[in-house]
Amino acid sequence: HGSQAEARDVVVFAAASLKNALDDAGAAWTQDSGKQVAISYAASSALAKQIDAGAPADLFFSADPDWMDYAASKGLIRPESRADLLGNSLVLIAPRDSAVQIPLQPGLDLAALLGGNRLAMGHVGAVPAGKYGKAALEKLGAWTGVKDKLAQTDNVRAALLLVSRGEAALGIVYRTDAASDPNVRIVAVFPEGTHPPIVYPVALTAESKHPDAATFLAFLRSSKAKPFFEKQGFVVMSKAGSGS
Amino acid sequence: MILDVDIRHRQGAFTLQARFQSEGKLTALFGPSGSGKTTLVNAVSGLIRPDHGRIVAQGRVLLDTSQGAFVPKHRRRIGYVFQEGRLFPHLNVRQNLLFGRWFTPRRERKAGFDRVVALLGIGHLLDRRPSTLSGGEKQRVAMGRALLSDPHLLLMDEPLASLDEARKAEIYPYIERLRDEGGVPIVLVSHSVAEIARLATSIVVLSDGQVVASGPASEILRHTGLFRQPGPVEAGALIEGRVVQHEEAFELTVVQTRAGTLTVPRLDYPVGTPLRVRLRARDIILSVKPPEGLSALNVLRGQVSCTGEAHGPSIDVILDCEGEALVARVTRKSVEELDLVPGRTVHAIIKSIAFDPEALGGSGFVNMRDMND
Amino acid sequence: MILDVDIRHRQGAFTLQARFQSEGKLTALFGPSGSGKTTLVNAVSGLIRPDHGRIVAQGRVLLDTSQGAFVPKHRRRIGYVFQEGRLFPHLNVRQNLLFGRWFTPRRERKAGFDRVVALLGIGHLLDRRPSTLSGGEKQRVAMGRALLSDPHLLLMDEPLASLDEARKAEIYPYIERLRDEGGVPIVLVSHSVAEIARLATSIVVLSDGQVVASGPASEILRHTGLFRQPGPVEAGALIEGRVVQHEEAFELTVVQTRAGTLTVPRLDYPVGTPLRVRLRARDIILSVKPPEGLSALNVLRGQVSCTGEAHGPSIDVILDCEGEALVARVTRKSVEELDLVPGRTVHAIIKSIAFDPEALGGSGFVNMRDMND
Amino acid sequence: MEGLSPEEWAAVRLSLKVAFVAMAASLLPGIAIAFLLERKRFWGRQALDVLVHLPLVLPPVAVGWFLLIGFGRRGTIGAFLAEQFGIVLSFRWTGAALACAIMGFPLLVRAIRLSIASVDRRLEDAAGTLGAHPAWVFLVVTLPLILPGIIAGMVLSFAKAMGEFGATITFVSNIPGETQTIPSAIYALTQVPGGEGGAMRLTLVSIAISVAALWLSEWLARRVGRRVLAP
Amino acid sequence: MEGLSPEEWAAVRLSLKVAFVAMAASLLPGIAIAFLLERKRFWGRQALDVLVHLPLVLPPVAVGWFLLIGFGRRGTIGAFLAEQFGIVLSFRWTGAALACAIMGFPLLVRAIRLSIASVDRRLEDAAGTLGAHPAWVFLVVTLPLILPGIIAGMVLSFAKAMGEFGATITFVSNIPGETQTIPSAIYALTQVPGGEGGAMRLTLVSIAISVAALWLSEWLARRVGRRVLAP
Ligand SMILES: Nc1ncnc2c1ncn2[C@@H]1O[C@H](COP(=O)(O)OP(=O)(O)OP(=O)(O)O)[C@@H](O)[C@H]1O
Ligand SMILES: Nc1ncnc2c1ncn2[C@@H]1O[C@H](COP(=O)(O)OP(=O)(O)OP(=O)(O)O)[C@@H](O)[C@H]1O
Ligand SMILES: [Mg+2]
Ligand SMILES: [Mg+2]
Repeated sequence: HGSQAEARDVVVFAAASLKNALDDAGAAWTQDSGKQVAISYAASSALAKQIDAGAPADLFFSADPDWMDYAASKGLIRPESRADLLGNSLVLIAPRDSAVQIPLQPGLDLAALLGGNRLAMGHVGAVPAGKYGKAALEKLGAWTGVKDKLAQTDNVRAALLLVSRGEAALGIVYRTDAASDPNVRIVAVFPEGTHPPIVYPVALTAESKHPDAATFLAFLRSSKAKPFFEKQGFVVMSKAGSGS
Repeated sequence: MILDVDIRHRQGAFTLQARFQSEGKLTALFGPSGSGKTTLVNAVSGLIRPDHGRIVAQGRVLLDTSQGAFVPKHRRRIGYVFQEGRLFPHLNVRQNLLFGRWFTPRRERKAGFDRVVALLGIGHLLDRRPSTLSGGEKQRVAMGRALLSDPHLLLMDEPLASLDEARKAEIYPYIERLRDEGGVPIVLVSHSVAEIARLATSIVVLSDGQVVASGPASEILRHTGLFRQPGPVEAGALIEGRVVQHEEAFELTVVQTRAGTLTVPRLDYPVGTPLRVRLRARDIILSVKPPEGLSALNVLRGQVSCTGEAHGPSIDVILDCEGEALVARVTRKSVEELDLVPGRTVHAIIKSIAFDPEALGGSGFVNMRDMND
Repeated sequence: MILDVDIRHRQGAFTLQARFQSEGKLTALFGPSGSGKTTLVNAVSGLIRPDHGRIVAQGRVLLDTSQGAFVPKHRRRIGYVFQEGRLFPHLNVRQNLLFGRWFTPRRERKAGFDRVVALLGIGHLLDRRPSTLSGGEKQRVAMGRALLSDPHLLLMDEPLASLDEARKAEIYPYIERLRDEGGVPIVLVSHSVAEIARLATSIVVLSDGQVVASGPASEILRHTGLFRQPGPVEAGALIEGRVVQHEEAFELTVVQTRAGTLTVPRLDYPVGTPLRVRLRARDIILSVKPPEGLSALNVLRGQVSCTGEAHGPSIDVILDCEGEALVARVTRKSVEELDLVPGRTVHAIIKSIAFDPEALGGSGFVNMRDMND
Repeated sequence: MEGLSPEEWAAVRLSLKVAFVAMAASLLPGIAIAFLLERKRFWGRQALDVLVHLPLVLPPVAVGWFLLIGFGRRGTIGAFLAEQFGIVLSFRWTGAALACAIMGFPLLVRAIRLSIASVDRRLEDAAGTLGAHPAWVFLVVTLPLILPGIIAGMVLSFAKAMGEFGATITFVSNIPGETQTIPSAIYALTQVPGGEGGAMRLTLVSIAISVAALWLSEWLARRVGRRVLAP
Repeated sequence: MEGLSPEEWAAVRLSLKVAFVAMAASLLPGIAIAFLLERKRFWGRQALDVLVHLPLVLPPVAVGWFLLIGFGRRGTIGAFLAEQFGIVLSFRWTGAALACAIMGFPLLVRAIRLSIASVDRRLEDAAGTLGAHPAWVFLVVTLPLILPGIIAGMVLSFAKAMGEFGATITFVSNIPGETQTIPSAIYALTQVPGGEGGAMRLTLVSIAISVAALWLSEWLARRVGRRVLAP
């Protein structure tokens, strides 16, 4: 029956951080249309490579434009269907009981503030949030000071956990994650200009033959889906509807 | 030729260099601990592959290193009762016993399960695991297992060492029957001269990896020096006889031999049955006069033919009793006092009691004769 | 009291119910295969914990289920020679031998390593692994290992079964010395009556888990019916003697016993040494007249005191020779023909050769006497 | 605590199926390779030994990656299997089973090897003298005697399959109902706020399953051990 | 192929250190627990058995998560260790070693258990009658006899530690020179488009190390096996 489901369902390969929002959106779509959607959540990098290896995905929803670019460069997606659907912002967090006040401005001496402690963030080369965080710290001139005081994790949720558990004194995560964890406090929000725009691009895969894939994509881009994303703290890009 | 062995094999510092032929239906391997008996039997069974040499059993070449011939153990059809049992711990006694049967062609299955089980007295153990058996019980099951695989040759490495005498007494006749009727030649490792004397038709004496003597049992056993031991001297003459009469009242049997008439404890053989009788050298008293009023029922008349080598205080006197050679072991003092020089007529006195079941074998002689043809 | 056992233990369908006391310095456990000998020895050594009962060894309570007392095996100081060797495969022979020594307080280390090694003939094996030893070699190493742990009590479960006679002959005197001088009481499991007769001072006969007889060896051995066996009947009288003279020319020794003078093969004991002499019932020929011209050197005069039960064709005639009880096994036919009724004077004829080393024990009698005090 | 969602139940069922199939499918090759490695000396033995251990030595993601390259729709072996036998592994539960089987393989093989090494070869010799061909000896003597090792290997393989994540998600992704095993579902749940409850529930289910599996294996091992090991 | 970068060399050195320490540190507890589980019947035995197997059954990330909660700076055990003994595990290579040790523990314990089960108890009895206290019996008889299992367990533990990723990165993150082991480095490399070359180099180093470790263990096992196993 599994393969039948696969034949019937629209298969979405989505970044794991989208789970709550997409699950809700998918359920709503199912209710609307009576059609099923199966969503495989994993790291964007893994998903991109799997699509490259012939995965039966209809939709690719990445947390990272780089991996969407990768897919595009290999001709794995239909470029005309690509849209930057969601946005997010990056925040500096500390454990709830921490009293630190850190204004995020150029010349920031984060290293001194950390002292012997560590700054938790996604892997700066591998995890999108890590890449954005590194860019922001560079922009603020704090990178060289803290680069030896990082605790890099394989996903941003692990970085959140490190701060939440008080292992790391500070952390850089998405606002969507920070908002949900009562054990952390948002110290500051990274100004938009400090890092490339945080966008979640979505596209139909080149090999998708599912008749309903485009419908689901349209649904995601419609206002009907908007509340589900916003509920999780994502910014639904205003231009989303008009994307190519 | 039943067994023709000529092998050389090194094992650490020990070298087995064995060369012998045996035509006996039961070849006894005799020798002190560490002399290479097990190694030799292992070579015959195919468990070890000797460095050099040739083994032929019943005309079948099992090993010939010069031609690179080596029959693997599972194709030799050689039953092996190991010195240490080696029962399969995951099978119960019944399954152990029947193990070999799975691999025996149906029409070659001759050994009767019930008969073997009854003989070995293991009927009450059939559903038990080997780990719950006593030492002797294990050994009996191991014997049964080998017997029930209907081998073409049976190797037994001290199978009876851990059994009590009563049990042995029950098993001996069975081995004899196997030897005589079953047509299964046997190689028996034993360090009991009594056992060998009772059962063997051929004997191979090993010492330090070398064969020091081999030949028909009747010949080898006469060399009492090969079998020095602290217990009663077991060696002596093996002579041939025939049941002529039973004295039921006294539970005695009269056996006619060339050397004379012998009265022995009642035997379960019908009149006319050929027998082998062992006359232990130690059991014979010599008298220069015809004895009288003695409790000993057997007196054989003969002439001293020669005296053997002295063993400390004692010496073997070989008698000629109507052409049959008897050996009597007496003190040198007696030889001197009674002047037992060659040619002298003497009377060999033997108690009937001396003919215990071990001294009275089944019709082994039939084979001995065949063998010498 | 050296050993006081009263236990009950169930093992599957088998129940051991043993109750005996032994004051002997060497207690032999005798019984057919599966009669519970190993189980009994296991209980004494602490390897199994009997369901019920009490074991006291040399005054020390090792087990008393009524009081919940149980001395664990490593605190019993009981050396155990196992029926199946049980050498440590990861240690070489030397390390196996010295194993027990690690756990023996330094001042209690008495057994000399070199002496034990020489006695057991395992000097050339010291650097070998147990897996490369022959069956008998393993057993000898196992004996050495137990001896070198300087035990306060030595249990030996058929230690000599896999040894050749020559090797046994070397080991017997050592066991005797251990028994007599070493002050180490021994419990020996054996199904060789000859062995028991030579070594034991007390005997416990087991059958089917029950003690059917127990007591001093001299007494138990007279009951030849307990030791029925197919080989030469080994039972008989044990009498006490003393070396009085050596006849060097004939390599003979004259021993004075209450029953009369006996000429036996040369013994290595000085004149005056007390001895135990075994007169096997089967070796005695009775004569109603004083015999003449016989090669047998020993003639003891006595009176028939009674006849025992018949065993098939034979019957035991008990003689009284100057107060010493002798047993002669003769045929019923002879009893009738010679009219061997009580009171009749007879001459017991015994060959010197019959007194093989097994029949002439060391000074076991010293202990026997101690024991009976 | 709430019950599991249908999707989570699907993951549980799938994990059981995958773990069972992975264990069962690797059993025979595991026994064969353990036997080869422990008993035979052949050219390439060392290489085989290394190969068997690789899934342990390499990070699971790397194993998944190699699987994707080799057994994916576009991989050499994958394409061959798909064409010749119609067996598709990538992004199917069968692929998850393959990934789990491979990850558990070194554990299975090691356990069996240990048991094979401790078999008393003299018993095999004895079986030979009773007429049993080496293949039969293996079947009726060696195999029963190494059952404890086989059981241990099966437990390890099954447990590993229950917990395997990196190689599975890399090779077959995380498609609900098809390739989403318990660990993948746990992963997805931990990647979003509020998923901890679900993750914990699934963890408990995993533990419960492993308790049952262990209990079963202990019971089997006791039964078998009593037969195989002298007291 | 180019050489490794200094950072990659650091990862290799660290992985070796972590794997070795993880293996060495889990050895004694592994032997003790294997002995308990195999030989003793006690209250909670079943629970201990499950606990030992958990790292296998749970996804590595979950194990890392539990470690963080238990052994982190704010974790009950972690705080205790830090206060009483000054042992800090979080973000230290020691923490990586702990994670690897725990992940490899079920493998180590199982291998040793198998060997313990196959020890001939009669030899232990014999040692007892020779005056050896049970503790000595264990040391001078049981322990030498189970060496094959110990070696196998050590190999498995070491190999697992070389490949462990999920629990390690979750517990102690990925700090170059401190907690970045080979798998972490490989992970990082595979997550960047074009990082496959570096990942492959590190993979080959990993394989080379495991070849050496296997070779060493086989050599040891042969030496030991010859002593312990009857021919
Ligand atoms: N674990 C067990 N379960 C059931 N029965 C057992 C067990 N162990 C021994 N037995 C039985 O107990 C009886 C006595 O065994 P034991 O080993 O004491 O005999 P033994 O007198 O030493 O015999 P042997 O001379 O053959 O060694 C045997 O019949 C044996 O089958
Ligand atoms: N693997 C081996 N390496 C070195 N020497 C060995 C090996 N196996 C056996 N031997 C030696 O070979 C000799 C012969 O051994 P074998 O087992 O054939 O003796 P045996 O005559 O059967 O003795 P026993 O009556 O004690 O069983 C012994 O001295 C033994 O120590
Ligand atoms: Mg032998
Ligand atoms: Mg016994």
